[in-house]
Amino acid sequence: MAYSEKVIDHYQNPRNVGSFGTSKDVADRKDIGVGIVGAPECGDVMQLQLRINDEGVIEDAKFKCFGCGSAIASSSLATEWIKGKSVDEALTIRNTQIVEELSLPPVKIHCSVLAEDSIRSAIADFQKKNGIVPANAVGAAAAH
Amino acid sequence: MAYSEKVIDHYQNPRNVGSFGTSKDVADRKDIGVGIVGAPECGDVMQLQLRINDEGVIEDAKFKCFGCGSAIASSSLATEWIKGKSVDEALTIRNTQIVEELSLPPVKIHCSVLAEDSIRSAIADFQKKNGIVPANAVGAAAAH
Amino acid sequence: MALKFPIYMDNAATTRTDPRAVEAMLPYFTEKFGNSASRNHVFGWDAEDGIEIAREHAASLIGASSKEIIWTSGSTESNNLAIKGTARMYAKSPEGTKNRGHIITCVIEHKAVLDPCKRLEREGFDVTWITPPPDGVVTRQMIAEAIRPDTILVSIMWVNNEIGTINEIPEIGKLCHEKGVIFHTDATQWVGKMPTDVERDCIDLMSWSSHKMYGPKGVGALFVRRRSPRVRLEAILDGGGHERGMRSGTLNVPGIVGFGKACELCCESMDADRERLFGLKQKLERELTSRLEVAQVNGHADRRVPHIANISFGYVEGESLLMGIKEIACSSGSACTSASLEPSYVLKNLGIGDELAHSSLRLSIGRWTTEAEIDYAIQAIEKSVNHLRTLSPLWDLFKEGIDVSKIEWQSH
Amino acid sequence: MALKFPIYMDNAATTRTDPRAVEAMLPYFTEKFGNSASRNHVFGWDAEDGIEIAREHAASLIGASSKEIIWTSGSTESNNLAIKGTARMYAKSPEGTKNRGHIITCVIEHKAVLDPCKRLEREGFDVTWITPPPDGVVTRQMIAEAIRPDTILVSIMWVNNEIGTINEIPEIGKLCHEKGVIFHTDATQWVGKMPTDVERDCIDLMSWSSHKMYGPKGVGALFVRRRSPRVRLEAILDGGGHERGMRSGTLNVPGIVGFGKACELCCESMDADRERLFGLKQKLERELTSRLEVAQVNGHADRRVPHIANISFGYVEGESLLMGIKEIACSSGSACTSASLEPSYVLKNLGIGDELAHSSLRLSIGRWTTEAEIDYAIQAIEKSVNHLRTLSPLWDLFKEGIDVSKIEWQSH
Repeated sequence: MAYSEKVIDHYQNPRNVGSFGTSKDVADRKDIGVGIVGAPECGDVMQLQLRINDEGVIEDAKFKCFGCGSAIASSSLATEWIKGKSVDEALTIRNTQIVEELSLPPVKIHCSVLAEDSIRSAIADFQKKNGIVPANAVGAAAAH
Repeated sequence: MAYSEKVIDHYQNPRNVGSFGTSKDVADRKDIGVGIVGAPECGDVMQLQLRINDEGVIEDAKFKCFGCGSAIASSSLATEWIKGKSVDEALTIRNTQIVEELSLPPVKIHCSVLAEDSIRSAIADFQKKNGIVPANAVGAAAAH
Repeated sequence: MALKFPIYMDNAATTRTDPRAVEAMLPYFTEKFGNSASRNHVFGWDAEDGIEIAREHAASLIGASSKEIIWTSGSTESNNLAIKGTARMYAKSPEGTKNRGHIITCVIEHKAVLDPCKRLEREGFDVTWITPPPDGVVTRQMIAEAIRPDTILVSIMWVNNEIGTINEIPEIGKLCHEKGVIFHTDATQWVGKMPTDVERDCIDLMSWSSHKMYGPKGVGALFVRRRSPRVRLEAILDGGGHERGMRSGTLNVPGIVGFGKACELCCESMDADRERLFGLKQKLERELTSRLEVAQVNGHADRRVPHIANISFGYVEGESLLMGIKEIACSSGSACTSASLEPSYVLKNLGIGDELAHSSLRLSIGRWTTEAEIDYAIQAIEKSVNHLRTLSPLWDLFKEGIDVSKIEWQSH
Repeated sequence: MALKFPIYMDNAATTRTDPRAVEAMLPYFTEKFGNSASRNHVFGWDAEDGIEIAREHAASLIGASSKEIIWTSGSTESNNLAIKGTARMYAKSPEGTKNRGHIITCVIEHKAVLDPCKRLEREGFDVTWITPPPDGVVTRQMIAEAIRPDTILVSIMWVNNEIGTINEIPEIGKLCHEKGVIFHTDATQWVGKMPTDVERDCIDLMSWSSHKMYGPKGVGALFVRRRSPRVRLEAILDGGGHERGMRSGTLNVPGIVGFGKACELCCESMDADRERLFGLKQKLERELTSRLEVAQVNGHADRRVPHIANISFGYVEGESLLMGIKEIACSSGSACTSASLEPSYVLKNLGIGDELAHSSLRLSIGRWTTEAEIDYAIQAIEKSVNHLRTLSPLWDLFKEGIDVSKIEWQSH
């Protein structure tokens, strides 16, 4: 169960680590969407913060992750992929793409699911703050 | 379970191998006592023939043995020990003495028992042929 | 080349480990010494790689997929797991009840099959014990006659370890698959020596052991079929869930690596070894039976593996014969391989007679047996049999024309 | 001396085989390669001699008589044989009934004890599962409170394999002998490292494994008391009656010889090894807990063996920490040693919290661990923990003064 080279690279040089402020700091900022998924007792927690402009484009993304190397790599990769994308484009990212890109073994698929969840969760937070009702809200929630 | 040196010596150079004739030949000879004990299906048969003179002294003894090395050694040793002894002296030989002399392991004690039996059986045959009722006939039979 | 003594002709008891297998093992003691269950470091990964390469070799030796190989500590454990594991998994009623299911086996199986079957009898299973005819071969017909609607398992060895007879395993396998009965074979004396294809031959469970095929002791394998049918087993050793939950416990990494290498070597040299050993065995049997009176080869005339010869020399006790040919290491039906002094139950049960069982010699040859050793053995055995016959009261009786079996013996 | 990477600190999972043990084994593969059950030739006798010398070494390491040592394939088999063998032999009512007898064990035992006990529960035995307090120590008092008139077996490990805590084994042994209850201990992490006297400490059955004490994998032993009381067991592996009928199967001669040599070496160097390892472990724990915030040593403060350190580093996930210190081979409570991703049930059951279980590192040292390696490990772990905390959202929350355990997490 050695890690793939891409996982090791993301682990050693994680992209976009950090945040735009503490939870309290960003709670009222309408340009920031925050997603926190997972739980400490499950061994992984991912925090994703997105800065989204008026056109609905993700201008910047920051993550923090408590989790194994595959979880760190999955969230790091997610930030890379969504930066510059529109919210709608970001929502098309599927965990299977992350699995493929990072060559995750079956026992680590849950890490990719968590990353996809964190994107959806952060976008939902942004939409909620801005009173946007997503077209496919029910569908998206049912997907997990 | 290597064999003791004495067993090996008796096996390689058995003393007093042979007979004074076939069973038929010696059937009517009153100076010969024949003992055949054991059974082929048990893996050992010992045949002991004794030539006994008028004073009741065992002048000569011959054996044949179908059995393991310890059985061959036990019967070979028995012939050595009884030659020149009186019938009464021969009857005092106990299997435990054979065990000791040959350093037989516990699993081979039955070989020494067989040798003792063959002596008793041959002497009983001699006594029967000559109409001698042994003093301790009942006791001897009960001993086995 | 000068002979080296003692000459080893007890390859059915165990084989010398091939030095190439030992060499393959060595790094796994002191360098790649990890626990194959350690998932987080290179010591564990190296160990796991070693295990999986070995699994491929073991699987390809028998025509299986590597996922169908379960590592055990040897054939005894494989047999116990296969037989008890199947019976307990497919039992038709719970513990403590009767008529829990029917099992078919044979009275000349190895004790590692007989004893588990006896235990299952006590646990409420019904066992049919087939007694083969004197040639020792268990046929499809015998099994067909014994199968019942409640039969859950047939366990028949591929080759008998004492007489080397080959049972009708492919035929029995096909029958079992037709009838929907699980089929186990103890192939300890077969695998590595003869071509094996569990798929073609409809085997569901197959036990074999490393140390009978030039691998190290302490390792065995159980083939467990994964499809058509997928065989399930109740584990005997619980704890940790190794080997797909069927056999827990830290894997014997160096042992398994050595076993794997031994499988690879057998794949390579099986055909050549088999032909050579067959020639040597033929010579041994032909010479001994022609030079000596009342000498008979036990078991079927043709259906026998090339490495086991079992010969009875009438009126000579086997253990004393062993002592007479002490420069040849072999075994006899007279002294059981375990601590008991009972004669071989295999020969007894074949109706050969206790007497000829006591007079039997098993000579089992192997990869390093030479023709010079065979020639030496022929000479030594001939000489010793003749010597012991001069000591044998039974030989005299035979020579007088008396039928020894008709005498009423004074048993003690 | 330059460090050699990776540094091995997973000695509780398995140890490197001592090269002297390997050397002792070598002749038994290719020269003295006989089956120890072969009674009729020198190959068999040599093998048996090797076995019996090893038995003496194993016995004298634990203060037993050599007749009380049964060879197995490892601790898992020893534990299964001891626990199932005792229960089935001393059952108070037959299979298929309820209330067949009472067994006491503990929730943080090795799976090789837990799983057999669970199986016995299904077979109609009643099991009391003791949960020790957070310090992990099972005391005489806890057993005294659990013993009932129908208790047949107490099975408590000597040392816990994850946290290294030492249970009150001599005290529990004496209690069991007073009460007439059979006492088994899984001493896998104890024997060879700490002085052992089964006689003084009233042990009836004791399991241990070669590969945890610098011997080869694939071999274990079970001590079975022969007098006061004479313990009887129902075998798990049937067939042939080896090992006094308690464990059939061809003995792993080279493995046993290597195990025997490892026992001898442990006898010689135990005192020196123990003191040295204790010093190294103290340094490791002291430095890491003083250099890093929110780092706690798991298990009892003092009652711990010298070779196992288990430390939780708050807000850092264990598997990612292992990845950060990949030049150190060790393990974490986060990724179980078997294929499961569940966090350590040992740490969970001690009430340490799942979160700290996920944040734990087990560093287990051994005969070849050097002080330079310890120093390196301290540096590497400190650096990696600090790095991972910069990535950790939980660390931020902690630093903001938020109690992470009070947050309602969106579990997935």
